[in-house]
Amino acid sequence: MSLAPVNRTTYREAVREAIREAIRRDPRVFLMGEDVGRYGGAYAVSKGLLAEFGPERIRDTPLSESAFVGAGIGAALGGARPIVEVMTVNFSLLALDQIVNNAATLRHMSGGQMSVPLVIRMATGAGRQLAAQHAHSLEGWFAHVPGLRIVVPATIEDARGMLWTALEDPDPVLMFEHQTLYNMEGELAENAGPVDIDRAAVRRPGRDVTLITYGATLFKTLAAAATLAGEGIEGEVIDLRTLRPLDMNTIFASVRKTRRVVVIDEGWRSGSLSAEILARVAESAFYDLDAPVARVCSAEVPIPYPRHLEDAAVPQSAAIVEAVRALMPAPVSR
Amino acid sequence: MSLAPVNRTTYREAVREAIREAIRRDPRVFLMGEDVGRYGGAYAVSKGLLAEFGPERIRDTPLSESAFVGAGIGAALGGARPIVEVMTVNFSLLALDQIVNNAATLRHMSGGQMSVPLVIRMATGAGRQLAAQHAHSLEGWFAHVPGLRIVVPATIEDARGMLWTALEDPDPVLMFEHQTLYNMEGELAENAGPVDIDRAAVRRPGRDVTLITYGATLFKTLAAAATLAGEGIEGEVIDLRTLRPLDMNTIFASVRKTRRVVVIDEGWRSGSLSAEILARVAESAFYDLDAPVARVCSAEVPIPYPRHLEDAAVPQSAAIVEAVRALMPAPVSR
Amino acid sequence: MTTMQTSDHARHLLREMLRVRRFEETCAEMYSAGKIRGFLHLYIGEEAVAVGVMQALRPDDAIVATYREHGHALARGISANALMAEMFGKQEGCSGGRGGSMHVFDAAARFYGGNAIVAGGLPVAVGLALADVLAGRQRVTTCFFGDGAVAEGEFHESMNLAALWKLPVLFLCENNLYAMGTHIERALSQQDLPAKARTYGMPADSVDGMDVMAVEAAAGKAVASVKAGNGPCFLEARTYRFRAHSMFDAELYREKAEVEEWRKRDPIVLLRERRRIGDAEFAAIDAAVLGEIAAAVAFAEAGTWEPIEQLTRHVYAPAQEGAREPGAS
Amino acid sequence: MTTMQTSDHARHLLREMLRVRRFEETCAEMYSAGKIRGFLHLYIGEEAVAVGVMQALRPDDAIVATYREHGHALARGISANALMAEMFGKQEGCSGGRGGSMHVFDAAARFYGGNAIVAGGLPVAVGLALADVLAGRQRVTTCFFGDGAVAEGEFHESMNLAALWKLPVLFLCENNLYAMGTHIERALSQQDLPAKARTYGMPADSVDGMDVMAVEAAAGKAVASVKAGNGPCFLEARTYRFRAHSMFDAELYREKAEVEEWRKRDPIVLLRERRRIGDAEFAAIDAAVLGEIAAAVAFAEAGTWEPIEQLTRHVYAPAQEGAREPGAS
Ligand SMILES: Cc1ncc(C[n+]2csc(CCOP(=O)(O)OP(=O)(O)O)c2C)c(N)n1
Ligand SMILES: Cc1ncc(C[n+]2csc(CCOP(=O)(O)OP(=O)(O)O)c2C)c(N)n1
Ligand SMILES: [Mg+2]
Ligand SMILES: [Mg+2]
Repeated sequence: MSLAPVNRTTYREAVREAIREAIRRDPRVFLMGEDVGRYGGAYAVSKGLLAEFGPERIRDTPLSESAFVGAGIGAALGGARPIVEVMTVNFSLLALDQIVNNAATLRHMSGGQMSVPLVIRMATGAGRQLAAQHAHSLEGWFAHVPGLRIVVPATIEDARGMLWTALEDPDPVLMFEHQTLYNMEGELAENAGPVDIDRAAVRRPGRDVTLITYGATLFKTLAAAATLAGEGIEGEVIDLRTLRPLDMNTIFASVRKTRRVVVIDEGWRSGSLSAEILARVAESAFYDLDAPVARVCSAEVPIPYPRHLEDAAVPQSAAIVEAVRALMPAPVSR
Repeated sequence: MSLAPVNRTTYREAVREAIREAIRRDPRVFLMGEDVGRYGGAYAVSKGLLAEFGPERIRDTPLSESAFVGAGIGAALGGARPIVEVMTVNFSLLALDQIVNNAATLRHMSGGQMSVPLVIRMATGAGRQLAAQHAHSLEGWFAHVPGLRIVVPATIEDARGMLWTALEDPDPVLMFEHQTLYNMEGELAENAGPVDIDRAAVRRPGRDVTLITYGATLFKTLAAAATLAGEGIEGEVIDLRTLRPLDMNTIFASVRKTRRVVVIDEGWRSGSLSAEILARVAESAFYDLDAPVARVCSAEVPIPYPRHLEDAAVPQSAAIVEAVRALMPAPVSR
Repeated sequence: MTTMQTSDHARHLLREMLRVRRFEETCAEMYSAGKIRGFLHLYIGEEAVAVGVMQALRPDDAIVATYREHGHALARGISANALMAEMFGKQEGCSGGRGGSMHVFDAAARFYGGNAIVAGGLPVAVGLALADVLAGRQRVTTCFFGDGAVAEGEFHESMNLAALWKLPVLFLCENNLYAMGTHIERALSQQDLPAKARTYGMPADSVDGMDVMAVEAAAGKAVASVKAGNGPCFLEARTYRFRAHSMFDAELYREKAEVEEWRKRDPIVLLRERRRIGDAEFAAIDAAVLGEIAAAVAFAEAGTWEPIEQLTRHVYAPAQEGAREPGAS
Repeated sequence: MTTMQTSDHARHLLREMLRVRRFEETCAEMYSAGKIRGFLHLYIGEEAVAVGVMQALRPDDAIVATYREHGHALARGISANALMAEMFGKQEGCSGGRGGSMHVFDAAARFYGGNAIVAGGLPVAVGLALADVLAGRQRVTTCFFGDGAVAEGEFHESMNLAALWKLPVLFLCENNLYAMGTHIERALSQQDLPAKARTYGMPADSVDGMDVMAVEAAAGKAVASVKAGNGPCFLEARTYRFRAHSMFDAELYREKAEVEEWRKRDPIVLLRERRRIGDAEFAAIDAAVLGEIAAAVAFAEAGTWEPIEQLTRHVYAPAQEGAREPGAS
């Protein structure tokens, strides 16, 4: 809670402000991606930046995901500090070879000689009825790859503060912005700036159950926690913030206290990041647990177009509440 | 154990025989991929098939992973039964868009009208000192995607029998062949043919601990089980065979008996398939467990070139033995 | 085609273009009304391309399109009812409501989508054509894509593969000058698309995409060449998108004047002038079309929502579904 | 270059090609001896390309190569010692032993690998050139790749992007007619590579890749054009691989006679004839080269294995490494 004056803003404006600050602060920084310039960004994040900084530093690219992501890698090798925007994670599949085989491996293959200080931003997630090819949540995939750092700003503070920290990282950082968050309004301290990207954050303290999530589902989880509080169940809500490396200390500390864990993840259940977290808890905090680990994830189906089916496919507060209730001891025993 | 006469053969020949049978049996079947024809296949799997079946059905493709995998999808839509060989999983990153956004979604997006009866084969894994860009184990990634079926033949019987069953599947099936298995010799019944791809197999029964694996690590796991048997620890070794969908019944039945689980997976630990299996066990068999779940995976590092570092990076029998010992109750208590 | 000169045929072309125009104007309204959600990419201004090309195709030919495919679907014969119901997400839609605006499918019409990944449909089209060759069928697969897709690697790989194997594909590039807000001059180092196509060794041509009869003629020539076994053809239709890229586009990237210039070449107006289709006749056709669209809206409105219990359908073939998750928890 | 005519320069070129030839002949022996493992792709027969091109580059120019890059590394000035040690996987190698034959790196020489993904280096080269432009540096990035890479989407995307942005890249295609066992005629629908390049609007040329002086001259011209700010250039070097693709290749796909024909145009023999370099002089140079390679083998042999405790090094920058896995279990 900073004492500085606060302004009302949006997640979108916070990301834009972070980009603006980075470009002002470091002459090596530039933004490149499809329609980031004249169009103003598919999500209007970079609106106005072309006029402010010009086409050298706000570069519209052709539809060539592999080439411009690879060019970002090369530019980083060459001493620049590129921010590459891949419009959405759905299209990043076309650039995976560059990300996995080059960005993540160049330092290693060169015996530590090469460094790829690159930031790749992408919109992610479902929730806007964009159907099966435009609603992927693949953050967990990227979190599998050594050499990459994965950050997910869920709050306006993090949307404002994670980019600069990521740009200072000598290694490639992927930042995932959930497409349903851009319009989120909130307050931001006037002097808001860079934030750490090493630690998870406890967004709501609680004694009864640990609710672990990241990105847009943080708010569904907080809503669920509020409902549960009404039933006398105090959920501790952890926002992972960084998916690789995972801040297990924060998770283990909470589990030792609550002895119950539910992970909420918009990825398809099987093989999503939730699996890794449940596995680590079951490996290393097994004796701290009073109940089976649990998770609320997306159904194993490509995201359908109709609102009611999309809502049913992705995690919702009601399902989180249900999952928690199922973990708690029967009322009688309390 | 069939009573029919058996022949000595190799994993490579078994895969070749399976392809030959499929092409003979079904006029709609053809093989397409880089160097499957004149070169004879990067791993010599298709050696001789061009001469036998001609260039229409043994098609050399240009270096265009996205196009020829997508062409396989289109050909399947058009009524053919393509076997697409992606030389190695490392190059499949260039075709992921086609696999994830088309092969896995077309049936769903079309409301069930479209069917993609396609089989994609790829070599996978480390172990041949091919370094960071040629040693990926990404089976777990593909197992995350609804709409795909993932099979991994570890034995010569499965190398011979899984392909035809996969071709009969109306949905896309990805088959992963570990590059260290091709030279494996063994016996195969003369009348060996199609095998089921729905169930995991218990390759060694045991009462004390459940060892779950797939692919080439099956043999390291069996070796570890033999060592452990010498110490009086009877490991039950489960070969998953199919990574999506997972045959949880076989796993749960074993865990109920042994009350201990170790998963052995050549993928990088974080976010590998091992995480999903540990998570499901901790979710649904929590009260059956007498010890924390455990796993032996690859270290979180791009695979290094030197033999000693590559060996240290991937799962070895010694590490499996260690992991099991750590799970067993102290000798005194037994 | 001889019928091409008959004014019956002209009326048919006008009606087809008008069906697309009215259908999409109505979609825009339905979007504002919240009946259609997600992305909605209108084809208004480009109707002559889809309508012209479809005249050259037979029922057994295949079509692969993009997320801007309502016009292609209607011109191919998918009913306005089934299409509008799909836009609404109702199970009576041509994709059972699962796909929506960007994923129109119809197996009977050999309409293979509706692909929302730019250039993602090209390799699939190559494969459909390959299946025809392997089965000895004399068909053509027509693949529609935009100018933006030309920069993608999948364009290059697909053009080369189709030409190398002499596959019966008609690569139909709808060059409307923009990929979202990116003008083709800011996307391609060299913008002569037929010249690009020729370096793959395939015949290539360019046509005025606002002139439906010219498109029909050019497509007819291309299809004839493909069916004659000369391998794939490339055809560029020079056209223009009158509306925004999608409902979220503020159109900061182009001048209103440019849009006005192109509107003067509205394919529907052009055809009316050329073929002297008078107001009365036009009004009669329009009334019939408006009736069809109104009926489609009513049909979609009356449509039903798929039960949530069926959420995980259509992931695997029904037969499999039971067997799929043996130990599914 | 004026020095190009001096016979000193000819001797220099001969020595450089011979260094590559002898180095790789030795690598083949070391492979049989089990000292080198994994994949080994020999450049023998193609030496004139790397050696000729390097003459045209300045120390501050950048190089991106493929898995067949020993010749490029040596010609660029990476010591035979560091290179051989890398092939052995010793920590004294130029990549600390982590990369091996396919991943040769040297930051000081601006040698950016050593990429084992066909066409994977092209986008990276485009980015290196972009960084130079943004920083106002007058340098060229030379990207070597094979004929097989031309079919990949990354080739198309990179050529377009470099030409669109007029970036200082020299695209150097080593056309040795084969991609593993696939002849270029079975890979590309049209095989005139400079013609392909020109459709991106960039100057393109083709040169006899067996004639080191012709390569040097052509590369010099191309580099001059790039440095003059005319944007990227494409240069095809027509060459041939005398050996198998890798140590696992049975060479079922080509006739011995074809190989023999090309061997008659061995770049080393050609240069000797053209420049009349006699046996005595050749023997002297060869002896010196053989001495250098023998020393390199000794250096590699004497090299040390990186301790297994260091397995997870070089995944993230050292500073980070501690902080990386806060709760690592
Ligand atoms: C691979 C990929 N990248 C980006 C997008 C986002 N996107 C959707 S449509 C579009 C523009 C495509 O332009 P064009 O191919 O000319 O077709 P048009 O919309 O003009 O009909 C973009 C960039 C996408 N859908 N797929
Ligand atoms: C994307 C990708 N696909 C396939 C391979 C396997 N592979 C390695 S080298 C090679 C042939 C490349 O030929 P070319 O580009 O002509 O280079 P050359 O080997 O002839 O020097 C292939 C197919 C790979 N390394 N990368
Ligand atoms: Mg366009
Ligand atoms: Mg070659």
